Order: sequence, then structure tokens, then C-alpha cells
Amino acid sequence: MVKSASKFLFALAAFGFVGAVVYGGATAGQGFGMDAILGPLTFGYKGYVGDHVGYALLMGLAVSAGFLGIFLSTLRDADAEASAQVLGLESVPEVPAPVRVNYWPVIGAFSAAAVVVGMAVGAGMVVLGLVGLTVVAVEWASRAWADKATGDAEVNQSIRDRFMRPFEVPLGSALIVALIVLAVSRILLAVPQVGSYIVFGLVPAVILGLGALVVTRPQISQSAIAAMLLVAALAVLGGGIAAAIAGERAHEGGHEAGHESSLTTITILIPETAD
Amino acid sequence: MATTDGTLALGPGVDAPVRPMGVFARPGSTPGWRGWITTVDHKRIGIMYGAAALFFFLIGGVEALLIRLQLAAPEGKVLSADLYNQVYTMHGTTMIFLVVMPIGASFMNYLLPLQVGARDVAFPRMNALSFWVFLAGGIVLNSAWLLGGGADGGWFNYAPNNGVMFSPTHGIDFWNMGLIITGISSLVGAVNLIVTVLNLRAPGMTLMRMPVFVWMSLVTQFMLLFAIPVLTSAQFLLLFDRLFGARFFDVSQGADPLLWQHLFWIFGHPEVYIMILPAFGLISEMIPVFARKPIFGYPFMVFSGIAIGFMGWGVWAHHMFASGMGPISVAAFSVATMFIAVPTGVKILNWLATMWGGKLRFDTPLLYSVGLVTMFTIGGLSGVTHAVSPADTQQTDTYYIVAHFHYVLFGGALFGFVGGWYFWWPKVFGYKLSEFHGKVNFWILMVGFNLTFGPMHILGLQGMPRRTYTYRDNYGFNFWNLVATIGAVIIGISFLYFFWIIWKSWKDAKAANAVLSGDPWDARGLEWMIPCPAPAHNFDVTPTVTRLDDFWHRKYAEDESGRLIRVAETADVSMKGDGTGVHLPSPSYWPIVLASGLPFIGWGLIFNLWFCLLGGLIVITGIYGWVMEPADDPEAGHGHEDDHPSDSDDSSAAAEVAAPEEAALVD
Amino acid sequence: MASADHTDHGLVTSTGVSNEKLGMWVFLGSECLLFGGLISSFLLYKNRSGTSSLHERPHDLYDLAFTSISSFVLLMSSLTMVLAVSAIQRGELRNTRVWLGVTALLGSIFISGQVYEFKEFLNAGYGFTHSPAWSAFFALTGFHGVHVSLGIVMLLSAIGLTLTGRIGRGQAESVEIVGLYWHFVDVVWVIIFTVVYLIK
Amino acid sequence: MSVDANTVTLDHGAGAHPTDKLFIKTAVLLAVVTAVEVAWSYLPWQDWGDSRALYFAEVGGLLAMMAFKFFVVASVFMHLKFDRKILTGVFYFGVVIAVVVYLAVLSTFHFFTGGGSVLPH
Amino acid sequence: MIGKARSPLARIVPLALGIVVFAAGCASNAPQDTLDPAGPQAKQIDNLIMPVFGVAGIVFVLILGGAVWVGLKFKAKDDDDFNEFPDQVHGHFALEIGWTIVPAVILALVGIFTVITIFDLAKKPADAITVEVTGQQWWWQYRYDLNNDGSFDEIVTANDLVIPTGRNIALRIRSNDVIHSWWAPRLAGKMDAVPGRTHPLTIKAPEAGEYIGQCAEFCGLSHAEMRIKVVAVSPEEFDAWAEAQQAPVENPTDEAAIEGWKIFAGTCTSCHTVRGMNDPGAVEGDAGPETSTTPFEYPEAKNQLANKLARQLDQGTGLPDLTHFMSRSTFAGAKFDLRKNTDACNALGLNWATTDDGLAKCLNRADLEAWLRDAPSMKAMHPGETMAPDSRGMPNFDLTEEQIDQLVAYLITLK
Ligand code: HEA
Ligand code: HEA
Ligand code: HEC
Ligand code: CUA
Ligand SMILES: [Cu+2]
Repeated sequence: MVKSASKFLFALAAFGFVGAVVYGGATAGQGFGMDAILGPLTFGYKGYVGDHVGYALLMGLAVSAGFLGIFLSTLRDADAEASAQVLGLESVPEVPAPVRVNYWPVIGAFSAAAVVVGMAVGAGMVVLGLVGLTVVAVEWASRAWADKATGDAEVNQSIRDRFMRPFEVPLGSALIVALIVLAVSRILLAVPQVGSYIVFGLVPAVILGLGALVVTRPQISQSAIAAMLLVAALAVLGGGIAAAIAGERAHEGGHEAGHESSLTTITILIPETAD
Repeated sequence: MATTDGTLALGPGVDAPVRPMGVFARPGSTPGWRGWITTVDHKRIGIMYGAAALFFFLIGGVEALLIRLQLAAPEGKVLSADLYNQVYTMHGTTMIFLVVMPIGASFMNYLLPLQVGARDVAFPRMNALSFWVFLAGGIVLNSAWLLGGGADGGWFNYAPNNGVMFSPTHGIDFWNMGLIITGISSLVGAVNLIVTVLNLRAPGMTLMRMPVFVWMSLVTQFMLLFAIPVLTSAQFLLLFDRLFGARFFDVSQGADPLLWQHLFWIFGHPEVYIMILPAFGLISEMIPVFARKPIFGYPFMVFSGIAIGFMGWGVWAHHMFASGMGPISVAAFSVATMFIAVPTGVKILNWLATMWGGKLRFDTPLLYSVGLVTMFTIGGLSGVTHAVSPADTQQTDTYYIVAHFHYVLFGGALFGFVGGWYFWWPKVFGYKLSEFHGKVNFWILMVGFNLTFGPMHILGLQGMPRRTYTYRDNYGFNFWNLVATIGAVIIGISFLYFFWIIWKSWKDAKAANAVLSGDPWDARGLEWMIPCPAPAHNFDVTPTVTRLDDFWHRKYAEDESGRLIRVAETADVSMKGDGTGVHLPSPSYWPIVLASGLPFIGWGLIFNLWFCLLGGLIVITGIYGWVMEPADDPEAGHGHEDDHPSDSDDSSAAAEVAAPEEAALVD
Repeated sequence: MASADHTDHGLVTSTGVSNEKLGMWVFLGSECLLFGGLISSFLLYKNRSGTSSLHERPHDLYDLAFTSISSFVLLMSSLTMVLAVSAIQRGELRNTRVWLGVTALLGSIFISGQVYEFKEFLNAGYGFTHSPAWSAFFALTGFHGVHVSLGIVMLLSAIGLTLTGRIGRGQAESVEIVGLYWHFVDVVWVIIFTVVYLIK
Repeated sequence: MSVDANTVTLDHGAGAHPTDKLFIKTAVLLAVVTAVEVAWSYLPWQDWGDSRALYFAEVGGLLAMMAFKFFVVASVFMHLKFDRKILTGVFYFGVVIAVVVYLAVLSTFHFFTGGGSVLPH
Repeated sequence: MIGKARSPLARIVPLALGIVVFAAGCASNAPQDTLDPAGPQAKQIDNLIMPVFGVAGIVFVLILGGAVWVGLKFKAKDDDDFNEFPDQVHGHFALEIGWTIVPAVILALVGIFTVITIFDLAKKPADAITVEVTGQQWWWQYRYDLNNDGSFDEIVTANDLVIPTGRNIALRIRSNDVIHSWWAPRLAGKMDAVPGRTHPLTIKAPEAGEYIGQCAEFCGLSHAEMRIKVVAVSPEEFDAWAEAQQAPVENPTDEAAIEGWKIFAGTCTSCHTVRGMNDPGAVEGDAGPETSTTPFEYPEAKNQLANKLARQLDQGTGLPDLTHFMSRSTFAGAKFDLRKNTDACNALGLNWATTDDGLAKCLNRADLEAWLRDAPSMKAMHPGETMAPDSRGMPNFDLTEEQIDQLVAYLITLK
């Protein structure tokens, strides 16, 4: 059953899709023709797609919104009215408005701002903004849907979790790893070689030490640990950004000339036994 | 903490709808095609493996017929050189990876839990996963035909001919991706079945009380477990070379093409035993039934199987006798190869000894079993002549080799499998295949088979190289090639006949509407203790095993004079199939979801990395959806709490093994 | 959360080991062959660094001091992993999370080091496509890196699951199994470190 | 790896549970061996001549330490020592096959006799 | 029920035996027959394998015969009572040990002779002529080092391998692209040509004659048409041939041939070599081509993959050297006859093209012209549309009939 929420999502999907095709075709620089349409339609298999990043993001929006839409409309029982029908109730059960705070609009606004600012500053920021917008769209939509599912906020939360956790947990974990790796490797690249040893040796030692500390001191509170993590995260990220801005260290005159056996090719002669 | 499976309240005083989690509930046992897609029942999965393999067999068979048509006469014009190369490559690849291996998997899936007395395999969802992943791999491999042409480098695809420089179309990429994916399937299956055999045996079933088929399957799965990653590593190197410009096989930068050959054959040779051992196991089950004697020398059968499994790792380079490894390596591998004939010979002779002195009832399964014993011996003997490496430099890459491996693969593996179909068909589908037609079919197949592949010995020794799309008029090749083509058509007809037999027997059985006993052959294994077709829950109570061929010994025992007499009616020692309260693992969507992501990753690597992203997302969803899936269908109303370990696969099957056990032994 | 142990389900297996654990070990046996293939490809190719004017071999460019530190880091992560396992076996969820987190962090540091090393080689002009030696080097260490990264994601997921209550003392074995994978990856590095880095 | 004890009720590792202390000690041991390994590789082997024996000492020493570390991690950290023997069986089965097979491959390339040049000429 | 006479194996045995018997007595006109060895190396292999075939034959008869016999002897009668059981034998230890050991002993014997033969065949031959054999898609090139001094003499041929009888020839087998396998069954077993490696193979032809073979490792599109012909001649004839091969070519005098020469220099030399060829441009309007002495400068042939690799691997060039084209009997990977395959023409031997008469009678002009007209239609190749760097094979140049005639007129001067 297609209700208003899914209608909205389908519209969003259509918008994303058309947007992707137009954008992909327009940036392909192929003029207007069959290729310009075929390319984006076939994911670039036949014909051309211009700017891949924007295209993929729009397509991603379309796919995820479409998926959510289908998902919503198959879930008749997620909808109070539908449930009522199924159960043969006279009146639609009351669905109280959600009570939780919703941060997504704020993040959405920031992302949108990033896109706008990015237009002026650089592609990296646009991408960041678009990623943010996509995440917001998906999260918000799923939450909006889940919040209306039943009257019980806790249950709603669990429904949302069942659906979103499979994405959030792995992608979130991957994101964390990627951020740490990027930041730390940037720091290593920026500091002088000896410094890299120090950083590389010290950071794990600190982590290990703090871990041991927390474990041996059960009195350290949850919030203290959180604060520690926050500080560490800020340090790593800050260091990473600073290092990225500073750029890589100058190359120390390259490596020593290396060995001189310029082996041109390796030809293997099979040994024959002597007579 | 919120429980994820709690009933959703619709508001005060409203009952929960029937499916509280909508599509996110774990599916219940659904009838129809949905039931098949979400099934985790090892029996259904076994059937699907078999059906898919038969389908691919038709494809591979049509490719074979094209080969034979092209070669029926000199200077054939049926296929171009280019197309011929694709057709024979895909023929070999399809037959090996999408026919023989999955038929083996089909038998193992169906029979292993039954023969060890288990409720299901150790990881039922992973079992479903390995089937769907296999199917995905087969689809990726064959999608090449629609997306620009098949692989054209031969089934072992030697470097550097498999590089983009020499094979610029995407055929080999499909081959590579397809086989990496089927490799994942084999690996998952291997882990699953090994754990099943090691861990889920019924009480009393010690290792040396396991049926020979279980043993051979265990050896096979261990070989797969260790062989597949070797192929995968080689294929990753190739993938990096072809798609990302690595230099693993770039000779101009110093690479050595023999690396590929070694890696391939380290996989490739164990692979040939992976293909034959399940068939060996099957006939070891069938021959005693029709000889009405126990298998001769059970421990020798077991240990020779294990020996083959071990020795199979030490002979791979016999495929490279002409590759210039140098005399020392050649000599070592030559001798090692010969000795693998010893354990194999033990098997052959023990089968004959089992028949010796027996009361042979030549039903179709026995015909096929004897067919295997004899035809495989022919192939094995030509194998030994290859092992004589100086002679192999004359034989290698000729039709003499083609003759060898069709004798062992078709005359060995496939004969065993077809016999197995006749034998276990009633257990699986509840009706017997026609005995009369089965026998006629056997003889047609036998004649066709020998007409096709027998002459290839001669052709090879006369110097006809394999993998050639054409040959010359005046080289003495014409006559035998024509004979081989005629033989191939006869094989084709015999398989059409086989399909007809299935249909006919089914119709007759439906018309007769009789209920088949659970033990139509008066057989020996535990699987015959339950009704035909096997009920979803396998055993009403988990049997307790006291010796090899336990079921047989419940029916028969020796009297004072040492003669075997019947001590119980079959029906009395069989299970009725009406067990209740047996809790089965719930079906699941996630295996097929996860598997469906893989082709996109494969195609994505070839065409456009964005597809990979899509495929990756599907896979991740699949994995985490799987992990977070409740262990049971909420409707099942099963009492125990659902906090199953989440990072690992379901232990449900294992848990459920704790079904009622037989209280007392029968005798 | 109920501390349901497997035995509460009456789980019985023929070997006395749970299916999951046996399965993981069987799988690790198979991984040996995968890494073996890559390691021997590297050994075969390690001196074949191409015909262009840039023909230094991987071991001409190693920064041994750096790699030694990274080996230590990974080794220590094995320790913290095993501490996490024994913590959860004792039912100390908080400590489990801490040790899992430390393990994940150490793993991430290791990967950062690898990225750094790769970047240094790239800066020196040696990439994945340079020559057989370099292809083999990147393929081997990269494969290992991917394994470590997957391990980290598994660790973080495990932390997440302890937070939502899906992993508790009763599921100690799940953590142990993740740990097996982690140690295996460590053990592979033990080999890579010696065979690839230390032996010239 | 034959396990004839049938249907054993599951327990978490036969034998006593290892303590954290053991793990820490093990880690220290491993760290020390790693340090020795690194130091070993920094020794001025070339200055001591280029005899075969020396070469074997250098490489052999490294390989021995590597094998030791492998074994210790597997036995202690991975609990093989405390767990059922079947686990040791399936794992080392793979290890042994891998080692044997790949060594054979390398020797067909004359890797150990000069072709791939691990040995000094 | 199936009748008695139709026991499982009654039909197979005669059939299979027939096959073996037939295989042993080789077919008459099979030029690649492995069971008709001529050279000592091939004979040694044959001597090794024949007894093994014998052993295999015996086992074959025993097992298949045994199976048939057991099947017949112990087949249940229609009126048998299946509740009457045969003896329930579970095994027989001594017997089983026996049939473990006996095959092992047999195989050990086979193994010993096999190993001896392996090392025997791998021996480095004394006093051999060294020939470098280079496989490429899809033809073979041969370079000679007559006196074994490690540097090649100016003898570069294709398709036909000319060797003296009674002398060991040490082949050095290499490849310029993918793996091929050099195989002349009546002389020796196969040896793979693996790029980047050099593999030895010794052959020796006791008698003059032609020994036919074929590339035996799948090497891509035209693997089926990568043929081999070993031409064994008496040592005297060989010496004369070798000397002639090292002589430089003469400039053509015939008018059509001069035109052909020009086309050749313009079109063909980007790939093919004619050693000693002069620059037709430098002699334009001069006294006559025969006085020209300006050596021709070859454009760099970088458009073919084989050439690129050949240069990198420092081995024979990647395209057929046409200097003494007319001394060959085949062309295009020995797919086509250059000298007509008639008894009379074959009798002319290596020198068939040295006389006008021989040329007129024996030149397979039709195929040669067809080759120049459209080579890719004559043999499956990847010439590459724009002579791309990975092209392999000879393209179609859209030559006119006149140009083709002129080219042939030139080619026949390359004696
Ligand atoms: C089911 C698959 C299977 C099986 C079981 C075998 C079994 C054997 N194979 Fe085969 N083989 C293949 C499938 C198989 N092979 C394939 C597909 C290829 C080609 C790959 C390709 O190139 O595409 C191949 C190729 C192949 C080659 C390489 C040929 C070449 O390319 O040059 C060799 C060389 O030694 C060989 C040998 C053997 C041997 C010695 C056995 C032994 O195991 C056989 C043992 C059995 C017997 C010997 C019979 C019974 C024994 C007795 C009755 C005892 C008494 C016997 C004696 C005393 C001799 N095989
Ligand atoms: C299990 C494996 C298996 C099986 C069953 C077969 C079955 C057959 N093979 Fe197979 N073959 C291989 C494995 C197998 N092959 C391998 C590994 C190679 C090497 C590839 C390589 O070199 O890379 C090979 C190569 C190969 C070649 C050599 C090609 C070459 O080197 O150039 C030939 C040539 O005759 C051949 C023929 C056949 C034939 C006629 C059958 C027949 O038995 C097929 C019979 C099946 C059918 C006929 C289909 C079923 C029936 C129908 C579809 C009904 C319709 C039919 C009619 C109307 C008649 N095969
Ligand atoms: C792009 C490269 C190229 C050019 C240009 C070229 N050829 Fe060829 N030619 C080849 C190749 C490659 C072969 C070998 C084909 C094979 O046998 O597979 C060949 C074979 C031949 C042969 C047979 C040689 C032998 O001994 O087998 C002749 C004759 C020949 N070419 C003549 C010519 C003539 C005349 C021209 C000019 C019109 C020409 N070729 C131009 C690439 C070329
Ligand atoms: Cu060259 Cu086949
Ligand atoms: Cu083999």
C-alpha cells in the first residue's frame, strides 16, 4: 500500500534518478544525444557518464530512497491504518507523536551548507556535504518511518535498529578505521623520519597504557572514558588535519643509490646434466 | 534493554498483527518457491545443487557437442577458431566447476547429515549460502556469453596467454570472477561439512563406524578446504594483472609464467580427486547393497581414501612435464605420481572383492557402479602411462590426455553419480526410476561413452593435439574423429532418454499412487531408516549407533551357525517420519541476499567500480542482517530466549540435535 | 541479560568443541594456503624489480626500524585481544570493551603504519604496477592489511554488540572466535615480518 | 586427529583456564624474541665472512625465532594448548600442507639453489 | 531382467581390446604418429613406454576380465532367495596387503626406468649444432650457431628447420610472447617454449626426410595452425645450404621485381627483414639497381608485440625474416606450402627455387598471392586494425593485383 511517506520517498527517488541522469549526461560533454542518455542509464556501460562522483551520489540517493519506499509500502503492518485494517478494527489506533530529539536536521543543514560553501571552495567539500546529505536523508527517513510505526517509542527504536544497524555498524566501523588511518598516516608522513618512529611508537604505548589504566581502575567512570576518547579523537583528527595542511616532509635526498645490478631481464636456463 | 523480538504494541488493548516484524521477521516455513529461496534444509539444498548442476550439464554438453561437430571432419566450419577456443574453454570449466563439483556437493549435502544421524548440517544458513554463491558464480561465468564472449584460454588458462595483452576481451575476467565466487562457495561448504561430520555424529557413531561415503566426503572437503585458497590466490594475481595493471605475469619485467602453472595445478590436481572421491564413496555404499555383503576391507577403503587425499598434494607438477622444470623435479613428480595408483588400486580390488562371492542383483545402480570400476580403471591406467614422464612429453596436450580425463571424469565420477541418482532417487523423491529403462539407458550410455572417448586414445597417440579447432585431411585423424562424434551424439541421446525416464517414472508413480517403503533396496545406511521421501526433520529420534551399517544389523543378525538371518521386519526398525516437537532451524532470507551481491562485485570489477559499491552494500547488508537475525521464527513459539551468539553462525542446528535420543538399542 | 551458556541449550557435539569454534579453526587452516601462495609468489619475485631505470627491490627501501615497531604494535594487540577474551569469560563487560577497543586502536595504528609505508614507496616511484617484485610486495602486505582491517571492523562490531547486549558472558565464545581470527592475522604478520622484511 | 570420544558435552576448553598473568608473560617473551630478531638482522654478518655456515646461521636463526613465535601465539594466545586436540589437528594440518607444498614449489624454481638467489653465489 | 549374455562388461572388453590393438599397430599415413619414432630420443621414449603399455594392458585385462567374470559368476539367479545370504566376508588382511604391495613393486620398477630415461634425455649432447628456436604467435623462427661459439651465424629462417642427418642438434627453445610447445613427435617429445626462459631439447635425425610436427601448447587464436617441419638433409647438403643462407641477397633485375622491391621497401620492411637488401630509393634513375650499394635502413618495427618482447628479451626478432624466403618449402607457420607438395617438387629438395624451371613448376603461387591479398583471411590472426602495439599477425594491405604480382616477382628473387 502506497501511503504518503512512501510517496514522498518515491518522489525523492525519482528526483534523484532524473537528477543523476541529467547530471551524468550533462557533464559527459558529449552534447545531447543517445549516448548522453544511454550512458547514465546503463551506469556508464554503454556511453559516457560525466562527473562520476556527483552521478553516483544522486544515483545512490535514488536507490536508497527507492528502496526505502518499496520497503515502506510492503510493510503494511508498520502503518497504523493498515494494521487496523488487518485486525479489523473500527478505528485507527492512535499514534502519538515522536518524543525523541532529532539531530538529523541540524546535521542536514550543516551538510547543505557544506555543499554551498564547497561550490566556492572546492570539490572535496561538496563531496563531503553530499555524503552528509545522503546519510541524513537515509537516517532521517528511516527514523521518521520508525517513529510512526507503533505507539511505543522503545519498540520503534528497535524496529529502526533492526533495519538500520546492519548498515550503521559496519559502515560506522569502517569510517572510524578510515579516519584514524588517514589521520595517523598523514601525521607520520608530515613529521621527520625520526619523529615518525617516535609517533608510531608512542601512540600505541599510550593507548596500551590508558587501556591498562582503565581496566585496573574500575572506579574510572564511563564519562571519564568518554572524555578520554573524545580528547584522543580530537587529537588524532586535529593532528591529521594539521599534517595534511603541512604536507609531506621533504624527501631526504632519496634513498641511497641502491644496488647496481641492473638486471634487465631474468632468463632462466634449465641446467642440463653433464655428459 | 529493548528486546528486538518483542511483540509490537499497537496501542492499548490491541493484539499484535500476525507478523510483528513484517518482512524483517525471520521467514517461517513457506510453501512454494519462496520456501525454496529461504530454505536452510540440507535436503532441499542438496536437491537444488543437483538441479543446478544438471542445468549446467546441459550447457556444457551442448558445448561438447559443438566441439564434436566441428571436429567430425577435417577442416570443419561449424565454429571459427575464436569461437572454438571459447567453447572448449567454457566446456571444460563448466563441466568441472559447475557440474561435477556441485553434483558431488549435492550428494554430500543430502546424505551426510542423514548418514551420520544428524538433524541438519552444522551451519544451515551457511549451507544455503554456499549454494546461492555457487549459483552466483555459475551465472557470472556464463554471463560472459551474453556480455562479449567466453573465456578463451583453456580451463587452466596459462599465463601469459591469459593476460589482457593476449586476450583483450573480458572472457577471462568472467572466468576469473566466476571461479573466485564458486571458490567462496566451495570454501564455505567445506568448513560446514567438515564441522558437520566431525561434530554432529549420532551417539555411538565413531569415526570408524562412519559409512565410506562419509569418509570420502570428509577427505574431499579437506582437500577442497586447502586447494581452493591456492586457486584463489592465483586468481587474485591474475585479477590484479588484468584489471589493475600488476606485473605478476609480465615477462618483460622478469615475471615467470610457470608460477601460474604451479599455483593452478597445486589446486588442479587435488581437484581431480575432489571430483572422484565422492563417486568412490557412492559406489562403496551401493555395491554392498546389491552384493548383499558388507564392504570388503572397510579400514583399507578408508585409509586408501585418506592416502589418496594426502598423496594428491604431492603430484601436481605431473601436468608440467614438458614445461621445462628440469630433470630433478620431473623425476620426483613422476615417481610420486605413479604411486598414487597404489591406494586407488586397493579400492578397485576391494570393490571387486566385495562383489566376489556375493549374490549380485544387477539393478541399475550396480550396473553403474561396475561401470565406474571398469571405466575408471581404463582412465587410471592411461594416467599411469602419463606418469612415465618421458612418455608424457609425447602424450601431453594430445587427445590421449583428453581420453584419460574423460574416462576418469565421465567414466568415473559421472557414472558413479548417475548410479547414485538411481539409488537414492526414491529416498529423495519418493518414487523409483524405472529399472527396465534404466538398464537400457546404461547400455546406450556405455556404448556412446566408449565410442566417444575410446578413439581419442588412438588419435592422441597418432599425434593429434588437443585444443585445435581444426585438423588436416591427410594426417590419419579423420575416421576416429567421426566415430567420436557419433559417440557423442549417442551420449546426448542417452541423456535425453534419462530425462524422459525421470518424467515417465514420475508419471507412473503418480498413477500407481503407492507409498514406497523407506527401504526399497534392503540397504544398510541410516538414511534408509526413515521414510521415502525423507521427512523434513530427518529422524524422529536420533539413532544410537553401535557398529558400521547399524541399520542393516538391526534387520539382520547371525544365528548360531554364523549365517545371516532376518531378526526384525524393516518396518519395525524404521522410523515412521511422524516425529513431533522437533524444532528445525528457521529459514532465512539472508543467504540469498548476501550471495546476490557477489555477481555485482564481479561485474563491477570488470565494467564499472560503482557496481562494486552496490554489490558491496548488498553483501554487507546480508552479513549484518544475518548476524542480527533472530535465531528462530518468532511464530514458532519456541520458548527459549533468542540471544544467540551473534558473530558466529547459527548454532541452532547443533542445539537442536539434542532432540530425543533413542532410549535403548534395538537388539 | 541472562548468562545462558551453551550447555544450557544442552548443546552436545561429537568432539566437545562448539561448531563455531571448530569452523573457525578449519577456516584458518585454509587461510594458511592462501597466504602461503602470496608469500611464495613474493619470495619468487623479490629480486625481479623490472627493467626500467627504477629497479630497486623492495628490500632496498625497507625502513626496518619502522616495521619493527609496527610488528610490536600488532604483537601487543594480540595480548590485548586475549585479555579481552578472558575478561568476557569472567563476565567483565566493561573491561572486555576496553580491551577490544584497545585492540582495534592498535590495529588501526598498524594499518596507518602500512599506509605510511606504502606512501613512502609510492613517493620513491614504486607502485603496485611497477614490476613483479613490487606487485608481489603490495599484494602480499595489502592482503594482510585488508585482513587486519576486516578484523578491526569485527572488533568494533563486537563492541557495539556488547553495548546493545547482544554479546554477554554467554557469548564469550563469539569474542573468542573474533580473537582467533585476530591472532591468526598476527601470526601471519610474524611470518611476513621475518620472511619478507628481515631475511635479505 | 582421530576423536573417538563421541558426543561430549561442550565445555570451554579442557583443562584449567590460563590466567591473564600467563598471557602477559607470554607477550613479554614474544616481545623479547622480536627484539632479538631485529637485532639479529642488524648484526654485521657480512663482516664475518660469507661462508655458507654463517649464512645458514643468520637465516636459520631468524626462521627458528619466527617458528617459535608462531607456535607460542598459536598455543597460548589462541588457546591451542588448553583446547581440544582436534583444533590443533585441523589447523596444523593446513600449516604443514602449506609449508611443504610451497617449499616444493620454490625448489622447482631452484629458489634454494641459486635460481632465485637466497643463497650467496 | 536382463539376460545372462548381457552382463555388464561383455561388450566393452572386445571393444576396448580392439582399440588397444589398433593403437599399437599404428596408422599408415599419420605423419605425427608417436608410435612410429625415428630419432634416437623418440626411440628411447618408445622403448620405455612400450613395456609400460604392456603392464597396463595386463592390468587392464585382469581388472576388466575380473569384473566381467565376477559379474557373471556371482550374478543372482532369477529364482534366488534374497534372504539366503552369501558369506559375510568383512575383509582379508593378507590379501589386501598383497594387492597393496604388488602394484607398488611394479610401479617401483617402472619408476626406476623412468628416472633413468629422464636423466638420459636431459644430458647435454656432445658436438651439437645449436639452434635457437623462438615460438611466436603463430610460427617458429630458427637461428643457428653452427660452431657453438655462442654467437649466432647469419642464418635466420622460419617454418622449416633444416638440419644435417646423424648429428645432434641442441635446440634452445624460447618464446617471444606466450607459451608454445615445440613438438616433432617422430624425433622427440615436447618441450615448452616459455617466455623469459630457455629450455633445451636435443634431436637427431638418422635419415634424410621431413619430420612433421605442430605447436602443442595452446597459444591463442591460431594454435591449430602453428606447424613444424624438420627437414633433414645430408651433411654436405646442409653445409651448402648453410653457406647459401649466409650470402647476402642480390638486387633484382627484372622490371616487375624492381617495382615489387620498391613496394616491399615501402610497406613490408616495417616488419620483415631482408638482410643485405639495398635501398631501392637510392638507386632510382641510376645505372641500375645491381650497382647500388646503399644498405637499406629499416624503419623500426615497433608495431608488433612480438618484436617488442623480442627486443626486451634480447632474442630473435619477432617477424619472419624473408632473406632467403625461397629456400623454404612452407610459409605462414608452415600452414601453406610454398613448394608444391608433389613428389616431383619434393624431390627437388632445398634447392627447388634455384632454377627457373623449378620455380615455374613448383611455386605455390596461388596461396602466396592469396596471402598477400588478404593474409588474415588465410589464417586466423590479430593483425590489429591500426597496427596497434599488441597486434600479432600480418594485416591486409589492400594491394592491387598488379602490386601483388610485382611483389611475388620480387619475393622469388630471394633465393
Ligand atoms: C577424476 C579425475 C582424475 C583422476 C582420478 C585422475 C587420476 C590420475 N591421473 Fe589424471 N587427469 C585428470 C583427471 C583425473 N586424473 C584431468 C582432468 C587431467 C587433464 C587436465 C588438463 O590438462 O586439462 C589429467 C591429467 C593427468 C596427467 C597430465 C597429463 C598431461 O597433461 O601431460 C597425468 C600425468 O601423470 C595424470 C595422471 C593420473 C594418475 C597417475 C592418476 C591415478 O590416480 C590413477 C590411478 C588408478 C589406476 C592406476 C587404476 C586402478 C589401479 C589398479 C587396478 C592397480 C594396479 C595398477 C597398476 C600396477 C598400474 N593425469
Ligand atoms: C566432467 C567433466 C567432463 C565431461 C562430462 C565432459 C563431457 C564431454 N566432453 Fe569434455 N572436457 C572436459 C571435461 C568434461 N567433458 C575438460 C576438463 C576438457 C578440457 C578443456 C580444456 O582443454 O581446457 C574437455 C575437453 C573436451 C574435448 C577436447 C577439446 C579440445 O581439446 O579441443 C572434447 C573433444 O571431443 C570433449 C568432448 C566431450 C564430449 C563429447 C562430452 C560428452 O560426454 C558430453 C555429453 C553431454 C551431452 C551431450 C549433453 C546432455 C544432453 C543434451 C543436451 C541433449 C541434447 C543432445 C542431443 C540432441 C544429441 N571434451
Ligand atoms: C605488421 C607487420 C607486417 C607487415 C607490414 C607485413 N607482414 Fe608479412 N608477415 C607478418 C607476420 C606476423 C607474418 C607471420 C604470420 C604467421 O605465419 O602467423 C608474416 C608472414 C609473411 C610471409 C610468410 C613468411 C614465412 O616464412 O612464413 C610472407 C611471404 C610475407 N609475410 C610477406 C609480406 C609482404 C610481401 C609484405 C608487404 C606487402 C608484408 N609481409 C608485410 C607481418 C607483416
Ligand atoms: Cu604455439 Cu600453440
Ligand atoms: Cu593431475
